[in-house]
Amino acid sequence: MNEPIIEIVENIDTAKVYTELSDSKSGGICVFVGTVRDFTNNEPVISLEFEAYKSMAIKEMAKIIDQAAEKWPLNRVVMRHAVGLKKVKEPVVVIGVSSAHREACFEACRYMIDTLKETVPIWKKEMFKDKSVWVSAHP
Amino acid sequence: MNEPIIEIVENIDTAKVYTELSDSKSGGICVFVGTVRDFTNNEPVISLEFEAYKSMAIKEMAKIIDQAAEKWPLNRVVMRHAVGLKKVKEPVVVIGVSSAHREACFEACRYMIDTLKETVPIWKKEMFKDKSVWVSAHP
Amino acid sequence: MEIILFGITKDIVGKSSLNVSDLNQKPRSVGELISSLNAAYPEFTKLSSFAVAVNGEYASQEVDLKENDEIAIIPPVSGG
Amino acid sequence: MEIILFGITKDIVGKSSLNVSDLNQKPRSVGELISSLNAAYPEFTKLSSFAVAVNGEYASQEVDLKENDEIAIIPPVSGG
Repeated sequence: MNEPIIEIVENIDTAKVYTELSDSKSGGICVFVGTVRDFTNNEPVISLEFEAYKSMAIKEMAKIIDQAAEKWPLNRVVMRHAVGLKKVKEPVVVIGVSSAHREACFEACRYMIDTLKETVPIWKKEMFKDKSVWVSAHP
Repeated sequence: MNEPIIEIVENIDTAKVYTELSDSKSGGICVFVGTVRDFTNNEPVISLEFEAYKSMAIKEMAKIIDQAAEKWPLNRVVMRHAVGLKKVKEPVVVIGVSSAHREACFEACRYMIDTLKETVPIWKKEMFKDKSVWVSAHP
Repeated sequence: MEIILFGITKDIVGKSSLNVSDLNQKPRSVGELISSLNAAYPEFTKLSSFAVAVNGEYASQEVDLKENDEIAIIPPVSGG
Repeated sequence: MEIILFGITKDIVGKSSLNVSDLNQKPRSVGELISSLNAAYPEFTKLSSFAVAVNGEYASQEVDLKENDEIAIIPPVSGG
């Protein structure tokens, strides 16, 4: 596998991810983009605010990529998370994988976003019209 | 679901697919891009040539999207296949899906590329250094 | 009655369409068309499989062929 | 010994880091730190859970705390 691209950034440019994943040994590229949607639990969401423990988040993201690379033969990986205030439709996370065959890139991409949501120290606050809530903080 | 984008084109622009899939009701976007890789069965591939029965291919692509939309709640779908000569690393197919939650977009995207490869009348010829072969034509 | 050819079937026949008058007798059904093609072009029998589309839809062997149908031979697909 | 706070724990404490001198007694381990935080800030006990990271790695309760460790409180993560 090539050196993965792991970043925490203010703004995600979804257009450039294919250039980053493009690879002569790869027949398949799978990309997941998480975006801000306008409703949560039937309440209109105005925006999301993301906060990261940046140094540790980068380490945890690297671990997830290492785990995925042990499970599947991968060629290139991009894992990029946004921080700060994000409006509806804006991208908040991009995970992209290229591999020789499509099975590996689909499965690795799914594994990486699922695991990122469980282990990477990044927090999301949902901003509603008249309140804001840290997601999953309370039972 | 919004009206899907279904196209057979000479050249695929991967950068624009997110704009096409972006949606205020969607929290997840999954995109698969099939690309030309440089080896098949241990032989170096120079390029691939794609031929389509265009009118029927568009109809079959629409059927696949309808089937996926029955199985999963989808917001937007793009299904775009290239024809003509494609060099190593060039995109040959893009399938993108947006949905409220990530499960649906991953599963629908995978279903659509798997089914496209089985039913859509498009043919691929592999160009090697000194011969060319229509893929899957012979047992 | 024109028959559109794609992929390897175009290579076998050497052109991108075939007129039924090129075949021994005019096929009345998809099944008869398949038999006529196999007889006229033995290379067709060596393919993994091939399907016939009538008016842009996969057609089973029982389907009757009518004068203005758009008929196409669909060798094993390999898009994506 | 500074403790970095994130997300809801920052809101509970009202600042983005905490000095151990703000706590009743200096915690010698992750487990003692968790007890001290729960005692000093009862709102911590109402969280779904919270973890402690020492030098950027999740740390179990037995882990000892040393003077120059980078200690952070990790409330339930919710990225992606």
